[in-house]
Amino acid sequence: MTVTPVLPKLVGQRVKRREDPRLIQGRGTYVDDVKLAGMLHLAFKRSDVAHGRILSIDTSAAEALDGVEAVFTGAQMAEMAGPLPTLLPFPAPERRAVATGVVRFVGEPVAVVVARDRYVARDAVDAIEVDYEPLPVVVDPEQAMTGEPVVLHADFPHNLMLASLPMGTGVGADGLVDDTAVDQAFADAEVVISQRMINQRLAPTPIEPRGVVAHYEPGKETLTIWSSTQSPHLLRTFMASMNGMGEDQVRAIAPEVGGGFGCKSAGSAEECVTAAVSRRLGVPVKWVEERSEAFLATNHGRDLIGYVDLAARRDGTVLGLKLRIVADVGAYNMIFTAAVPTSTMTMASGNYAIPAIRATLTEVFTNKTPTDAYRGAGRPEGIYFLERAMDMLARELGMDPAELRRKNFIRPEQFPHATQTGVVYDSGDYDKALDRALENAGWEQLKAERDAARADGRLVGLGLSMYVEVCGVGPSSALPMGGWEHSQVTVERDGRISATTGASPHGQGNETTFAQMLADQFGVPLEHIRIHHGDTAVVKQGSLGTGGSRSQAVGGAALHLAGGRVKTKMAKFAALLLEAHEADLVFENGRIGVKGAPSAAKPFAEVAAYAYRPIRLPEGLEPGLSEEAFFEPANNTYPFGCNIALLEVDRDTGEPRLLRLVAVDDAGRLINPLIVEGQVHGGLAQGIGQALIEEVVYGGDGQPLTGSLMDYALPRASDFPRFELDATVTPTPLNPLGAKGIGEAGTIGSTPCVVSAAVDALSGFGVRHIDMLLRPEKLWRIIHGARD
Amino acid sequence: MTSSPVLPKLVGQRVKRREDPRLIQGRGTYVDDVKIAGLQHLAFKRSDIAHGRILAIDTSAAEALDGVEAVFTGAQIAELLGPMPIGTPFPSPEHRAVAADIVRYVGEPVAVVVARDRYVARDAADAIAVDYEPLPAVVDPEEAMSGRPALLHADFPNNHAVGPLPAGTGVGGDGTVDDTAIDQAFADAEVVVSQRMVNHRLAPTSIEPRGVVAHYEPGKDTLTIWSSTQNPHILRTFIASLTGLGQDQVRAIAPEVGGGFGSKINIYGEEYVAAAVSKRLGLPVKWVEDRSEAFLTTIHGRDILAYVDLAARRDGTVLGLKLRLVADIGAYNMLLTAAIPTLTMTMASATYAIPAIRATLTEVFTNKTPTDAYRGAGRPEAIYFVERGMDMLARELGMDPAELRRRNFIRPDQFPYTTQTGAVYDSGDYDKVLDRALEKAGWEQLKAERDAAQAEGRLVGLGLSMYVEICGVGPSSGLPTGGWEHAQVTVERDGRISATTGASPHGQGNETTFAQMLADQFGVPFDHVTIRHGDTAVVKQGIGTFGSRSQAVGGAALHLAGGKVKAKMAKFAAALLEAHEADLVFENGRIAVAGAPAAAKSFAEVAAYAHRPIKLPAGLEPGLSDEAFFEPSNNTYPFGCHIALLEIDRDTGEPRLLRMVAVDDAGHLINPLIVEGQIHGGLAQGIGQALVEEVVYGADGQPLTGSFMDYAIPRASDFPRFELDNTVTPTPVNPLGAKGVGEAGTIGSTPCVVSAAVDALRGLGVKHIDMMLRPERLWRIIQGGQA
Amino acid sequence: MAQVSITVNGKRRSADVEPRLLLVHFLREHLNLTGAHVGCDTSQCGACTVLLDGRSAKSCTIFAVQADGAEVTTIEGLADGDRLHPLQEGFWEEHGLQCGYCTPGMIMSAVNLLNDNPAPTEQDIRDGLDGNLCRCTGYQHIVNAVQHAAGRTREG
Amino acid sequence: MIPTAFDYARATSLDDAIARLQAAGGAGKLLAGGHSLVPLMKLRLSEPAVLIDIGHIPDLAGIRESDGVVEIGANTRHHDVATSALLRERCPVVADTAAVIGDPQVRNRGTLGGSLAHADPAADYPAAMLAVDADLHLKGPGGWRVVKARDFFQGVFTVDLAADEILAKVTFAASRASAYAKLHQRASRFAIVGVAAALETGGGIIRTARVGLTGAASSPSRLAGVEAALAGQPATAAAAAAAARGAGDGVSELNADIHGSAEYRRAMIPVFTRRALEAALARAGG
Repeated sequence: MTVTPVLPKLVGQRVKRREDPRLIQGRGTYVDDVKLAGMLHLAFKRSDVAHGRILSIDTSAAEALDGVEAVFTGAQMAEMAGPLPTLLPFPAPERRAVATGVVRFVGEPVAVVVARDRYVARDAVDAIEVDYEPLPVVVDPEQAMTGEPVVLHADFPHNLMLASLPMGTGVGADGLVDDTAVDQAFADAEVVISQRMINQRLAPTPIEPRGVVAHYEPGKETLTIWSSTQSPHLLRTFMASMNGMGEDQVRAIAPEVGGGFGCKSAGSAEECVTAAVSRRLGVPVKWVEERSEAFLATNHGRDLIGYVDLAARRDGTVLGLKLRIVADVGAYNMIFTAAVPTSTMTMASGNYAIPAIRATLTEVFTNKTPTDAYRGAGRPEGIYFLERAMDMLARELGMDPAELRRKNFIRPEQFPHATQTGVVYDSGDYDKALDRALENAGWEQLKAERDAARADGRLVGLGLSMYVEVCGVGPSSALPMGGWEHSQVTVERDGRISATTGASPHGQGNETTFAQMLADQFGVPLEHIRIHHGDTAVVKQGSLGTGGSRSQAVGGAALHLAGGRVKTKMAKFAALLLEAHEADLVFENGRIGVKGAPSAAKPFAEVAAYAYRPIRLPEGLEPGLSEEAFFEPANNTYPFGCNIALLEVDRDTGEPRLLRLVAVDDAGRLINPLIVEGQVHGGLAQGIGQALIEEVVYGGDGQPLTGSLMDYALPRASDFPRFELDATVTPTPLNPLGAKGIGEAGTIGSTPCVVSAAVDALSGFGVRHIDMLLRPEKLWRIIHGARD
Repeated sequence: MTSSPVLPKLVGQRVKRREDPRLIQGRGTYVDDVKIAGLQHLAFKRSDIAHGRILAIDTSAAEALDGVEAVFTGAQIAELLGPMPIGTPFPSPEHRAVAADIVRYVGEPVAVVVARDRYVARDAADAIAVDYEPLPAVVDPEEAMSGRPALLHADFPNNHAVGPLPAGTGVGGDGTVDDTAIDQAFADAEVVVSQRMVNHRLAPTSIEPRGVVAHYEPGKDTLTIWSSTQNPHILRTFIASLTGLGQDQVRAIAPEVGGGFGSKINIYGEEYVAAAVSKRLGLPVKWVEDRSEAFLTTIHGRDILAYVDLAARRDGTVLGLKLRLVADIGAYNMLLTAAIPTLTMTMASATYAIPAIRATLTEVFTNKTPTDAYRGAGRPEAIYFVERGMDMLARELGMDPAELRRRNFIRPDQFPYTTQTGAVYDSGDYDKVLDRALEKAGWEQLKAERDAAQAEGRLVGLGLSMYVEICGVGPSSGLPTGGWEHAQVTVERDGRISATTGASPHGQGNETTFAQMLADQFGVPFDHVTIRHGDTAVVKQGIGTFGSRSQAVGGAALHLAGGKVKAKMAKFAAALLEAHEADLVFENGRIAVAGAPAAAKSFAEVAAYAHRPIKLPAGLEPGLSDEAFFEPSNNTYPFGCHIALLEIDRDTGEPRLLRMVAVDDAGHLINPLIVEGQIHGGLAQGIGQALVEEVVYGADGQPLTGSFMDYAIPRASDFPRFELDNTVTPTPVNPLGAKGVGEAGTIGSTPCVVSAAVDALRGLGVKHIDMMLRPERLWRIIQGGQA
Repeated sequence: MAQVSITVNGKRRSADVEPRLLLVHFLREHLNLTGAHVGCDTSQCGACTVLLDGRSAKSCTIFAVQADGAEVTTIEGLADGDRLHPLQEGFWEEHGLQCGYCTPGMIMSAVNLLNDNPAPTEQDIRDGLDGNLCRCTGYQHIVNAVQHAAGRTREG
Repeated sequence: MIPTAFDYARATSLDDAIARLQAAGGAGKLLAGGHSLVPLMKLRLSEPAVLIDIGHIPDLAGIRESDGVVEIGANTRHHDVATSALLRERCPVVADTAAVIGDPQVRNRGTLGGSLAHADPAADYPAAMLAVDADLHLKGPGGWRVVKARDFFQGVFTVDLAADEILAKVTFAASRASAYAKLHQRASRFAIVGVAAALETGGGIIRTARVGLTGAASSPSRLAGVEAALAGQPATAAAAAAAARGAGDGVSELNADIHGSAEYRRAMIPVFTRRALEAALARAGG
């Protein structure tokens, strides 16, 4: 008699990724790997001025090239496609995918070429002549707010896309503002910290640039669009509405997606143009972004200025916070542009029970690439401003930065906790994360070591920051696409399981984590499960896709619900076959058995086969094993954590070097700790990158000075020490998994703690705050100035 | 205020097909239109002898050709693929996708070439040299039953594949046979008509030959297979199991399919080989059948000979029927091969209340292409044998053939009616279709005209036949794949409707008929509904299109799924309208409150709300999507009456069909235009069998009809304008009352055309003529008659 | 290899081809015009019918090199932009197709038929389609489709 | 479906074509419309190494009449023959024949010369050429040569045409009282039996008759017995029927296949002879 192997429970295990075999063999299909018979290639002619009026475009030389099928100027494109979509209720200037009259940033498309191959397409782009009348350029957002020297959009005086939107204590739902409580907090303060801080502009820079293949099929009147996107269902919705088609006529496919970090949402100019051109010509067309294009045309992130005022008592009790934010959104509103800085306001309370908060937000147009979501999307800025201020407060009060924070924590028994900015934190135990981080870092000893190093003349600094952020976004009322996620789970007739998820990943490993969940749920081997995603024809439903760290908390919950339904139905068939009661059935080890009667069991595949050919169909039951579920979360989740950095600045050169980075994150229950670690590592790298390496810089004429990887640095392996990770587990009550989400955490907590470490390292020079990016020269000047 | 247009109800309307715009512009994607980067092409080396042992295969010259990627012999393929499975419970000899040892029919593959393009592949196939030891071939099934001169499969003595298998009166579920009743019927008979009849072998001949593209992707460990198939989900199941993959790893796609007629139900060796070779090489491969290959390797249909004995009283009352069947199934069992002739037994009672029936079936292996389902699949043979028998009986009794039939009809009040062979007919009103057909044809006048023409020496004849057949197959207990069908219906966030159906069509127009149904069900414009099919990744569940089941089973599943979504949508609408669900009316693209026409929300508005429920009604999930598996409780049994008028050229024997009247009852019809198209096509094939089509083998097993040069299918100029009508007798076994109509035309037309020819030659003393009615055959009768 | 230059649907198309390349494969493989289908290998079925220098021809029975310098119209080139050809309209209106595989060739033959005989009788139509096989429709709706188009052509 | 590889050349003139044929040394095949050759090549029943395309040689197509002699260029397509007003009026048997060859697409591409040179025993044209007693004009390296149709057809796929010769045109005397009748093979549309008749009548009398037969036997032939029986008979249907009655008797090497046995073919010869004669007589008019 053969013994059935006992299958281990997989949820919580460090399971190797199922995505990897194809990727490590070069067998993944990214969008540029998609080849269709008869496919043409697009290239964009882009503005090389930051602001100007198009006087003429001569496309004749381009059109005369052998292999060029068509050239479309902005005016011609405007006949084929309407303005680009936005998703938000905020007013937005009209934006055309290809500029028709005025260009407003370097890189804005002015014409598009369709050619036999990408080489000819590029030749044709170069052959297009554009004559511009130059217009004045504005680059500094605070200057732009004066309306001088130029207004980008006539309907937006003073370049204000959003003018002084208030939030927090005393701000009514009707927009009425009552200053009493905030004023009182500051009146009561024994100490007030005030600082203007810059959270600089970044380029998301996934290693796979963006790309699109669009295939409109005349006669079928269907459009299939492959795009390197985080949101295929959103893309489908946009493409349908922009092309006057129904959603049923559009199929959007996110193939393998080589990173996104927020910049691969949907509805980009290039997606719209590629689709419209395919529709016009009736042939498939492809566009793949070059890296130099990406720096100009893919949305940027961050670029907020915060004026922070923190009121406290001398014992460290924080009484109030004022946060005035100026967001430089660049030349246009994109999909989520206007909303991203609002998250900075909503998260202004950080981990603290701050009794009075007033945040105000102004969003300003400048002649730059538009901004939109970049990993963290508003929350890193909020945490940065607050944590830097807390650090300054600690320094001001001479308190241990950890102790100052602990003093102000929202306590575990206060959850669910509604902050002054109107969000309701689900659960938290901030002391626990802080304690674990201090312990892992060896905080007291570290402080001693730092002091010893300082005594040796070394510029060593220690930084700590707490964070709490928004994950698992969020109920339908909060998201224009709806806040649910969808899943369909099918037990196939051979007993294997196929499931779809609307959470279309781009590196997050959902194929693995979701399979782990189903394997446990059904008691079958991981290898018998396949997760489908990223194709709207295959995955019938999806809302936002992957964004806001919602894959697990919302997508995973939907999967769990759908799986439960199929399991219930399968149990009915099994009960019939086993002549047992459903409630007595056990799904384990690839069999369905009867509790207490181990020999009475049917192989999983046998029950599945029966369900698809029910010789006798149980009353009221349909054949087959397939169910779907939409999971609507009641609220967002609010994971949190604590990061600690040890950093040394080279006294001679100003070069900062990160020596240690300790991160303790609490994302609730974890499905696959290996993958969670990967997410945290990647986030840390990007968060540290912002502090130490990355910055988008424009010249006063609006010309980008960081237009390639020659000038915009990304972190390299040699930039980092080994990250020291740990986790605490505070489940969320909002979904059946207790999982909160982890995709952005690392990006949020690390930046302020690295900057605080640098400030700490240079504290001997009397410095209280240093704006990012911490270029060596900037630090060298501080050191040098101190010497003067 | 704009008034919204009132949408017409579409079910029952002659709606133009949604499928056509792409097809009339050459924009359909058939399997040979599928192009994948790096695609390689397969060609098969096939046996050119009917029976032989492979002594040696030399592939060296083929392998040496520039552009040849690989060559696999049968032995090498056997390492990649196990024997081909069948879908019936009958014992079956081992059948390899590529023969490794013995070839048993002309066209059986012996090697496969993989090359850069189809030109090189063909060159390479020709460059393979095969040395055979010839074995004796057996072609005549009755000779084969002696086990001589050849035994095809060692484990099947006397070349018996099945049987003799008895069915009917006195045959117990345990196989015991009691002859009392049937013997008594014949003992009581005042007249017995006995005739050996041949229902000859046909080639299904869809205009698109078969084809397959297989793409195994290493690293992903997934196989995508495009095939010109009637049932992608069944294809997926079989391909997965034979290639050792899970169903979740295999995606089967039926792109545009250029006809099937049953021949594309099967999972063929070429499909398995394409999958296995792609998996072995890690490259996409394509194979597209040449027409000459199709005549050899796509399944054939029919090929049943019958010994018919019909016992009756002189007043025309039929007392009993004996039907001994010998089915020549060719060299191997394919997917449903063994089951097809059993349907001939099942339907032996036809439209008549025959009190005693004994059918016996023997299936025989011969050195020919295997048979399997061809349009009608067993039922045309049954109806042919019985109706020809009835025609002979009428002639014997001197009765009007219509009256003889009417006398024996199962009466409307007898339904559901269980025949002696165990079928349970759901509903029927046979008098009604007969009356309608007689009226439409002008039966009495037609008889007079025939008599007048014959008096002038013209060989004009009149034929009539009734039929009843099996559609909407069938409960899961009756089908190895399960007998349900599946649909998933989604109201998109823009208020348009997407639905999937497992009924993967190949010309049946499901995209149109199903959209009509949903448009009516939801009260939305036809243009707002899209039906998807044919891709197992998109359509999660399905069985497929065969046995005229699309509407009766697939349509019913769609209707159920639509109903579920509608009920959910009503909940959202009720919340928005602050009304009770039961009071809501879905019509004209709006959801309104009954009796308060001003209180309404647009369909799109409710859909948008369901996808972004600011306030989610308690207990409800967002979204509008649901699925249904419909399991029918029984088959449906549509029926009809066909009448043919035919003239034979006295000089040449050439028959010419002058009129063809068909009255069919398929229950409720969704789209009469499409139903007509189905009947026209069926008639053409049924008439084709009688007059034009026949697969012929030489005694050495060499096919003599190996191309369109020798196998004719009907042309436009072969037919008069068909005269159609219908009656409507709904079925109670599904919520639509629809029975199915895909095969009807093929079933009733053949016997009535043959009976017309016999009638035309009645002056020459002819009682029966075996098909096909070649001019020479008729000429010989005329010569003999004159002699 | 041989250089061919063929004007297809109004556009000049050049390629290097094997002399044995059939015109139907040139259209389908080289130009990605897959409307012309292959339904037999003995020149009976007519699914591959195109117009060659204005007359219907079976593109499976012509080498691409033979058509060098010629003008070819395929089913893809029949509609005038978004406006369907009257025969395409006719086939749609009258349900002149089921599986659609024979349809492009059938329509191209019917174009030739109506060019030669704008007012055909039913028998003219049936005889004029002798070079095209359909297995689905029984031809009756195809006859209706051609009649429909003939009516429209006469009105126009 | 896939022919074997070959070299292809387009001939610019008859002499160019002949030179290329010579250069090919017997491995060359001429290609005109291709509707006899290409189907065989696709089945690999013909595998020429060199194809010489004569389809674009100027002046090789066309129908004209001078002095009662009709000339048809070898490249003339069946459709043009079938619809030629000249032929329909002056020599309808040839137009009749062309009109029932294959199907419309075949008639749009197939050529007279190609069909005759290929000499399929079931082809239609040979019967007509026999009936009009055509002269076949062949050009070779040594110049022109004229062969009578009755001498040209020598057997199955065999004609009096050297490997380096080209059939360039046919000429014949117009015959108004002429017709073709055919029993179609239903699959291929070739002739099971095809009979072409050309009569010279006058004063109610059939002066001479020529009757060509195709399809029935291994090669086309004249029905000499019928011709003899008709000569001098009254131009009536009865006479035609009487003459046709034994038409099949002397025919040898009858074909037989599933579409018709030798016996049936033999029996069909008088049927279609009678039909062709009756139709021809109906055209005799005055």
